[in-house]
Amino acid sequence: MFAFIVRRLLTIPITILLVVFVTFIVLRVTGDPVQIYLDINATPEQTALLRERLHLDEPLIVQFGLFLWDVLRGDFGMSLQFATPALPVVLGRLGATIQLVSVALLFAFVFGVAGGIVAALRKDRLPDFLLSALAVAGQSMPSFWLGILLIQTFALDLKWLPTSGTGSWQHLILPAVTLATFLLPNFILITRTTVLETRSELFLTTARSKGASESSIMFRHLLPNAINPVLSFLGLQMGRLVGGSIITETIFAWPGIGSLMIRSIFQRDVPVVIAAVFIVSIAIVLANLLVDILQSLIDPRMRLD
Amino acid sequence: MKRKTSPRSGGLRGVLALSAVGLWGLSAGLAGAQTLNVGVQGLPDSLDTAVSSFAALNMALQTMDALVLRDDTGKTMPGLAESWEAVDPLTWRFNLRDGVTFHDGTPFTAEDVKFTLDYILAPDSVYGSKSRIGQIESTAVVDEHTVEITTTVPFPTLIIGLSDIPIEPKHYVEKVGREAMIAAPMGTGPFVFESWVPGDRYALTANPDYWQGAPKVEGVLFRQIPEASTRAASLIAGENQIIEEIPIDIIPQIEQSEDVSVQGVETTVGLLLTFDTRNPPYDDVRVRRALNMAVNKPLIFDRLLQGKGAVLKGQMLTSNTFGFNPDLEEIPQDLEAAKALLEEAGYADGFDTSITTRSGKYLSDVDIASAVAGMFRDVNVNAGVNIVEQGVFSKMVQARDMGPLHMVGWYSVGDADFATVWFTEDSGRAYWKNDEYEELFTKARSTVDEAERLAAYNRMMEIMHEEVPAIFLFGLPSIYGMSDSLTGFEPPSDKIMRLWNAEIAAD
Amino acid sequence: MKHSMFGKKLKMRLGGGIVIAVILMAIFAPLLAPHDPYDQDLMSRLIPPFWNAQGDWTYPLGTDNFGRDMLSRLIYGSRLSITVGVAAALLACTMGTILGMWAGYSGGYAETAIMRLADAQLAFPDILLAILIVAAVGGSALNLILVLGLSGWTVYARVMYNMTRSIRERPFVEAAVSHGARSAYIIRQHIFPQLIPVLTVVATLQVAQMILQETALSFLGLGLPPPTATWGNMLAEGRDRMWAAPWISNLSGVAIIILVWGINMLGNGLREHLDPNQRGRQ
Amino acid sequence: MAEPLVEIRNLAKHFPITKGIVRRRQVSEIRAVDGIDLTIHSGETLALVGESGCGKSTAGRLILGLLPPTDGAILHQGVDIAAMNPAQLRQMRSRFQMIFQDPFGSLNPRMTVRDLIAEPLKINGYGKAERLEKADALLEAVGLGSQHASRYPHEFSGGQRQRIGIARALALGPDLVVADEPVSALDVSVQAQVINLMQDLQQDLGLTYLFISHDLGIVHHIADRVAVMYLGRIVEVATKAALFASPAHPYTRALLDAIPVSRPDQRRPERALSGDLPDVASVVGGCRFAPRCPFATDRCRTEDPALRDLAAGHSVACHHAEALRADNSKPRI
Amino acid sequence: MALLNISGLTTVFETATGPVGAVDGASFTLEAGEVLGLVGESGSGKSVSAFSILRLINPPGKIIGGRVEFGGRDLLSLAPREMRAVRGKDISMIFQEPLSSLNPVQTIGAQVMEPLLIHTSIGKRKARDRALAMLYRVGIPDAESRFDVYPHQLSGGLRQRVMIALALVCEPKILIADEPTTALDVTIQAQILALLKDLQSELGMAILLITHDLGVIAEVADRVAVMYAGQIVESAPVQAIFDDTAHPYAAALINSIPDRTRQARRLIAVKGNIPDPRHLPPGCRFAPRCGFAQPSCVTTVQKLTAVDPTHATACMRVQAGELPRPIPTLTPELPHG
Repeated sequence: MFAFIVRRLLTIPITILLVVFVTFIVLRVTGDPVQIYLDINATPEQTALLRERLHLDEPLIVQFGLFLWDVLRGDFGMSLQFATPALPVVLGRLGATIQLVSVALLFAFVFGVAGGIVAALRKDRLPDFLLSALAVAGQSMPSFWLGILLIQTFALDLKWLPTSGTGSWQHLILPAVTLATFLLPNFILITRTTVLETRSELFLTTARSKGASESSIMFRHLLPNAINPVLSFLGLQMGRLVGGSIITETIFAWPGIGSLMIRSIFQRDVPVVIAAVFIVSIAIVLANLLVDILQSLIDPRMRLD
Repeated sequence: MKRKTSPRSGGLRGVLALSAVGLWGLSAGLAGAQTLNVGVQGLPDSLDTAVSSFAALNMALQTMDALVLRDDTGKTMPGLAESWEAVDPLTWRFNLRDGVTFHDGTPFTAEDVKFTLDYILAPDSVYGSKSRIGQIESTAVVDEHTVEITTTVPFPTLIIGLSDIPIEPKHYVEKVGREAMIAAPMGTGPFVFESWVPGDRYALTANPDYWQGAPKVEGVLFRQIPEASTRAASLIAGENQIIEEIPIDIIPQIEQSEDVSVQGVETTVGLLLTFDTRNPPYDDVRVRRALNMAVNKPLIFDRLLQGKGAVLKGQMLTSNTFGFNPDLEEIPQDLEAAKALLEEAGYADGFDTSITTRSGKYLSDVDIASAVAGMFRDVNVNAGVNIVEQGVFSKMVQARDMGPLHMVGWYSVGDADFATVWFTEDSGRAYWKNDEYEELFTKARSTVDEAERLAAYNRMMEIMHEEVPAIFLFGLPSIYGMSDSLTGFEPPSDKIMRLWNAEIAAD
Repeated sequence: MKHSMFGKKLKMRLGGGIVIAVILMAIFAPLLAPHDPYDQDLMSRLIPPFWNAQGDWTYPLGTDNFGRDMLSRLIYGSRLSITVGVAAALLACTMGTILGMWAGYSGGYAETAIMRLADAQLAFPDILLAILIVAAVGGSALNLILVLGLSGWTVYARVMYNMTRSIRERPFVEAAVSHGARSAYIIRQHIFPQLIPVLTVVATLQVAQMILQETALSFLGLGLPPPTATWGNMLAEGRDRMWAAPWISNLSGVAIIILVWGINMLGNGLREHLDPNQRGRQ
Repeated sequence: MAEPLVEIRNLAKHFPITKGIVRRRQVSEIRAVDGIDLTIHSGETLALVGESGCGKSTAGRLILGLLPPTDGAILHQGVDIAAMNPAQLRQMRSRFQMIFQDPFGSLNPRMTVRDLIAEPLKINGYGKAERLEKADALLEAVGLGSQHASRYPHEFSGGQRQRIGIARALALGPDLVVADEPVSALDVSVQAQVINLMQDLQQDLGLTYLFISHDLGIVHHIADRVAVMYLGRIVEVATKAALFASPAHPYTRALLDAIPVSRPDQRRPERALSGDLPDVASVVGGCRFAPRCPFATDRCRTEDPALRDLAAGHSVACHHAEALRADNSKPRI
Repeated sequence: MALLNISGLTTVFETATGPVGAVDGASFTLEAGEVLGLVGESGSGKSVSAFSILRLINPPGKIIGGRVEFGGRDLLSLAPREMRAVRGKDISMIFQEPLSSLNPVQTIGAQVMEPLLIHTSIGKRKARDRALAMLYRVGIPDAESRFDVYPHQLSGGLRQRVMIALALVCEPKILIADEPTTALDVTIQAQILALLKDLQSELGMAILLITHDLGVIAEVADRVAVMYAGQIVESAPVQAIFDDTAHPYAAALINSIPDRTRQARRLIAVKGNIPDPRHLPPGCRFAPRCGFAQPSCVTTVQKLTAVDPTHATACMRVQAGELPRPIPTLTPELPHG
């Protein structure tokens, strides 16, 4: 297991380098940060000066090399818009995103798995149909639209929750629900499928033949065997989750990495975008590693080597 | 029900909220009873005064003052400088206000002015607003409260340019370093910097010793809410007392809500659709004029801008800008004449074209571009709307190819010089070229004689009116939403919020 | 089956019915639409739908920001929404299937390279890739299809890779080898046909995903440019008018939900129909 | 004795076990087949028996060229297929065919029976008309009518599917047919049908069978000669009669003893061989059977016995074979 | 009074086209301390019968009739809670596939302890001791250190031993063994069968041994019931089944075993295939394959009837004395080219 973890960690730099390189090139090729950054009234001399300072006059590959040097120095270079090293800017936003994503994940996971179990146990009956329909409806709901509808309903009409921003646990509810709705349906559907599949396993009959109660069968025997595909899916969805958080954070003025990233892309603030992509990629890779480790703990057959 | 506080501060919820806040370390959420909450579209990404954007300047001028201030209509007035005079065409003398102190109690002196200007004007400086005062040659401290500024050429826009330069405390910057200054800015302004969470909030407390008098609120909390509908919701829900940048179609939502209202003010931003006059068909002035005539500007103004702002009077300058030519009229819609002109130019069957625009850069920008494109169809011109993202637009600017027609809003901050420069060859931005225009521009820029300058700008407007290098659309409004409990705040024409007089009425 | 109230048949019928209805609507849009979807009339902008007191039967579902007929735009909008969704899913499917089969069948360096690439892309938020590419090359329908296709291939690659690897070990493949079959023949004759059911299901479900992705891109201003109507950009256009003209967002949102719901129903029904145990299990 | 159709010399197949953090290096290997010599004569049925994991299936696949051997030579009528490239090997394939254990898994569920049987012909470039004609003839030959030709595998019972598999194996007119546990997945009442069919076909077509099985009862019925494998090695080869009557290897004896009696009155006292089949990777020096062998001596634990001739046509890999064979009165293990 | 008395057991599977019978009125008894072999080919209903006894039939399967009397109660009418108290305590079961019948994510120790924790109130410590003792008893070498390993880490033979330990840890009166050795190699099969015999004599339990392998039956069973297409066609003491066979199917089954003592070029095969449970012949279900069938066999429903005090057959021709016992060997000609 240790070797597995080390090997997986060793592949991260390759992955990240690939991701960083692509991001860098696309950003540089598709926009001129100087034009965006400088005042509309900036003189050509000013423009030239800044361009030189940012090494924008060098060939792309040299720029990338210089950039990598900044990365190696540990700060990803100076952000244009923030006029500070890029990495701390991104790290400063990390907490908010982790809060949002983890609460949303927890919400989606708990309710999704519970819903999936209920749907599987009542397969082809009304609860299954309702849950499946709800799940599919949730899947079909564009999340920004849902976000706006939630604000209108719960903040403006009912006045139960604040519209946006941060500050208290109430502020977290609407964005977390919006983001969770993004994942919840899939958790329901996948849990339903794996529970149905696992339900026909012979070892459950063994447990029943021992005289185990149905609840013990569900929680001691069935779930530990059914949960791994759900976890696999979770790992695969981390990227989409970050994508979803971009929109959710924008709608709810949540000061996380998602909203920072989209804004920095539009500003062609390459250091910040790449620092963000870097952090996000590492988070995703680590989350997947965590999922693998978790799976191997749950299921000893998934030996990690 | 009127709310002046953060909405959920009472009872159990308050306790929960407080504990949650403590837990989450985002304590600025529950400010004091008299804190003014402001929802802005975007907070500046950096507090560095070198970053020039409305958002950055808006924040900077809350904690700092400039030598010259502007009022809500854009007129200059004395700031840290009590008065000024032109000693000769190249020399200005500023008499500084006495008894002004920085937030740490240190007196403000001429040294601070020289320090600030020298920093900006240093050859390697990329200070954002450098061009505003670029023609300054040197700054000299005459005495503790007098500063003399020498310019390389006669520099008529110096005063207005200085109004965008917040004065920094020399002793503080030298002591803590520029980075610390950027992290925790300090000045002589009405509010004292308290905290800043990038992308989220910017918190200020009142400066009781402010030279214009202590603010009437205990503090200001700016919150960044990029999504317009969310911003509007926060106003209606009573979380904010002021919100900026309200899209037109959200206005009804606010107007229908109780205790809040909308106010728009005309800015100095003139929205144009600029032709690429280098290539056919727009190298032909008849085509340009015809397309100008194809657009029913009052209709768009009425419908898509809800009558907020103004229709440009056949020129690029807004009526509140020095240099505006009152004799010119807007070019009216005349489809017959337009078709005739197109036929004359050989485009009776029309042609395909496209309008390049960014989305969300200007109020209703895409809507206006789409509406214009729709109207072109009436004269058989088939126009697509090419929405490009900010970064791509920047690349197009650099390559000097923004498509046959592109939408841009030029702002003048009240003086024609800042706007007209973009149609000169030196700007690197113009496609259209006119020798007389160039001459007049240079002339107006190098004299401090107001009448002479006005005449030159008026003539330049006439030339543009004839040559139509662009379709002159609208003087854009800036639309604010405000709580009815708020007094002492007027929507500013230059997006700089002046809040030291703002007051929130008690219930 | 008596004990099954809501089985796969109902799902497939319901889902399939919706999908077919929308496709027919897209095909016969010119016959169905009462107005030109691009014809703007600023004088009659933001007229509410007929059920509202201010409604006007000339525009049964109201008008949008430019006074264009919502009903006609919804009808026409289905064309691009479906085209983009289907074409992107097809592109992703073709790419992912070829790469996944290649990796799974040949193993070795191809396997390492392809699956590493898929892993790398996994660590890279899909929408970010889309943003970067649309920002770079602009938002035409073709580009949008390219973007969504390029970001969606990994799903197929993974599933096809795992399936190919397991099918490759099945005895009938060994049988074909023992008869002297070449790799190309085995892939064509024995492996690919086995993948088709799963492929159908994944592709169906991905069409729905793609339609939603297009909506998300429109929200970020990276969708198809106006005046083109897609349900996604109509929904995005309506978001600043949720109060003044909620029907713009709501109608297009409901249209998306119905279509995506139908596609998902169809896909889930197909999945249960084709094989309850066939899933891209790791 | 007839011509040798296939001669196998020192055939080995090792599967590597790799470990390592960055560069996977081979730490050990599974010696699935570890240096076997075997001759298959034309027209005979040679049974390869042993328990699961002994390497008998791997050996079968090596002989068919379905797996590349690690070492050794496989001479089909004097031509070494182990040295061939894939293209050359494809040319050879029609001469040796396989019948699979799993009659369902080895038939592509999406193909009709006619297509399945015609597939080898298609691959080898026969024309369509000829293919169909031959396929129908083969169907008849295995006892299925042409009315079955357009059905799919799932419409058939296990025994019928195995007939389809046999027909397909015969389509190219092979000399050698390797049958890998062809009846172990079938019901007993159907097993007999398939075995009978195989025997009839062998007689009619002059086939040579390599019959891989764990079921000594069936092997006793069908085989001419028997080779016993244990952990990648052949431990004993003999004619059926010799092997069943006087097994010379203790493992062979254990295997024979483990077969359940066929009548309750033949029940015997305790006679189970103790211990499990050891992990193939853990084999170290000495006789591989020694850890389970009741007769093992120190020599067995250190010296690996080679396969040697005990009598004409009877080879064994045991140091004590003579003693064991002579001592038939000794109580069984 | 038999320990377990099964009468008229009928189990069906609901399908899209209606219920399909799997077990059709099976009746048999299990006496204390005996090994009853239930033998039949795949699909004969022998496993379904076994699962039905413990009511372990999963939907869409359903027991629709019959009685399973144990200790004076009908197990089929017990409340779920009462039924659970029987399972694992009075009646245990082991299965064909030791790998899939063990929970892959639990240690074998935990799985062997579980019945004790369910059915007794001894603490975890004592349960562990007893589970460990049981693991040693079923012949798991070094069970102490293997207590916390997972099923996949054991060989097939050891897994089946774990399964046996788990089933017997509460010392039940009845063990139902469903094809316990089918998935194992012959040498291991012999070990497991020997172990079961040992444990039986030690614990005095009765075993219902389900198998398709007449060799296993010959090796360990005391009595035998032969099933075909959901019905019991013959039941008798083991010796009588082989020597005094009273049903053509049982005879065919016995004859199809390759016998080392007989040397024939052709095996004796049964023609045709096991019938599709959806399209069963109306009368004797074996009639279409039977070498002795008369036209009336195909249409007449046949009942299992005693022909001796200990011997019953469902063949009406045997009942009528029309066929000799044992049934002679017939060699039906197979279609073949």
